[in-house]
Amino acid sequence: MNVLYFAWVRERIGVPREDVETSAETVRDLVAELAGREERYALAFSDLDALRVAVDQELADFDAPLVGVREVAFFPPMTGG
Amino acid sequence: MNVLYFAWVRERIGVPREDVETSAETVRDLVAELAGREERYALAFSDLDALRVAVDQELADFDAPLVGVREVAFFPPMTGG
Amino acid sequence: MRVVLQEAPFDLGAESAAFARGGRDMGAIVTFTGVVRDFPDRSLEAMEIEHYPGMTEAAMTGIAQEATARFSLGDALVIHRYGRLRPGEMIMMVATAAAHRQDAFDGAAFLMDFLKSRAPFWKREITADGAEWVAARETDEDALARW
Amino acid sequence: MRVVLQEAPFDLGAESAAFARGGRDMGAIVTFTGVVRDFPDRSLEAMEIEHYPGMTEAAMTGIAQEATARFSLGDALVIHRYGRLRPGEMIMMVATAAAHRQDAFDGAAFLMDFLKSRAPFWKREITADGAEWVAARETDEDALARW
Repeated sequence: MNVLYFAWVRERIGVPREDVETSAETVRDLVAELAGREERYALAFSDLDALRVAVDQELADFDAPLVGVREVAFFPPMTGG
Repeated sequence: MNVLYFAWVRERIGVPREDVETSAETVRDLVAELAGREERYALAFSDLDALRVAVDQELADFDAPLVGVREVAFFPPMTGG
Repeated sequence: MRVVLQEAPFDLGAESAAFARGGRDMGAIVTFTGVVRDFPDRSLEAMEIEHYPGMTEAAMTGIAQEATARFSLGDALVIHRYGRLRPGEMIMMVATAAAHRQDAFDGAAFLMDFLKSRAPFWKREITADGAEWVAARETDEDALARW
Repeated sequence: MRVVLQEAPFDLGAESAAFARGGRDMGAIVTFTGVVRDFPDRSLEAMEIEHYPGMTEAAMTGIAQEATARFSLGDALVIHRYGRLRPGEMIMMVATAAAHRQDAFDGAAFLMDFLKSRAPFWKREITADGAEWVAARETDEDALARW
């Protein structure tokens, strides 16, 4: 699964994207898996209220299922306009 | 006193402006005076709810005093923009 | 602040660009442009706009000053035409610049609501069947109450 | 409807004029332009805008389609830039055309509210003291609730 990071999430984790082998069933499971990897991930995912997630390029919530999903992205609240 | 008419008020009365000798104390008195003149004035002033008035180029109401006033204008509700 | 009353057409592109250049410390710019609609279901030949020389300029200026003060506008522009306009021609425009988008939007909407009902313009539509004065709508008067 | 995502500057004047030419049966045109503010009290060197290629275009298009349907817009334009912008540069613009002014205003405000909080852009301010991500404001999220 392709996992993308944007803005300060990208900066904390240190890469803009990576391929992740996972059997996580939901976004929340994936977050737990990643946060368990290394300190930089734990730091990036320490406050889920400060994060937003997109599943296959659609905004989703952390309970979204990951069955058949190819791309998950994590980022802070958007600041367009 | 300079009296001006705009839009359909001008069309009904037939002139865009005229000099009126009057001792009317308020706009309402002036209207009564004018309406008593001729049918075309009576017609133009038959429904005051459909009219607006400006006294010396400021929107006013029909009870506005005319002491020292140089110019009174009658017209329908404005349709700018 | 700039207030313009003229018979001639104006150039929306040039006016917008010039207005935007003026306010670099402002984050938000809103413009509104009013166009003579070309209704498909009737043949409008022209729209004639009558106004009250002297009072019109004063009313436009007063409305622009009020909007500038109420919405902390960094700049405001009001252009309004009079005379005979054909379908598709631009009647008027306003532009507002503010630090934040809500003020820029509110300032422009305020300008429009007051220009509509408090500036001495009267529109008349000329069709093949004759001429008819455009009636003020109650909703236009009601719109003032929200400010 | 036209949705543009680009790094290059855009020409507000030319875009506004072209947009207005397109909708002669519409009576009301509103534009909003966002500008990188040049704050007097601190030396902003640049604003960097990051985005999510692929999702950004889809989100912009979805928001524009939603606005067009909800406010019966005759036309809508959304231009948003990314990359490094200097103070005073234009970040983005929207334009709406509608038969009546309220729809044109509401359509533009709706586009702005959703582009602000639902299109995947992130702004970072570069000053002499370093770089800082612009935080989303709660009021921006609250603004969505009114629609």
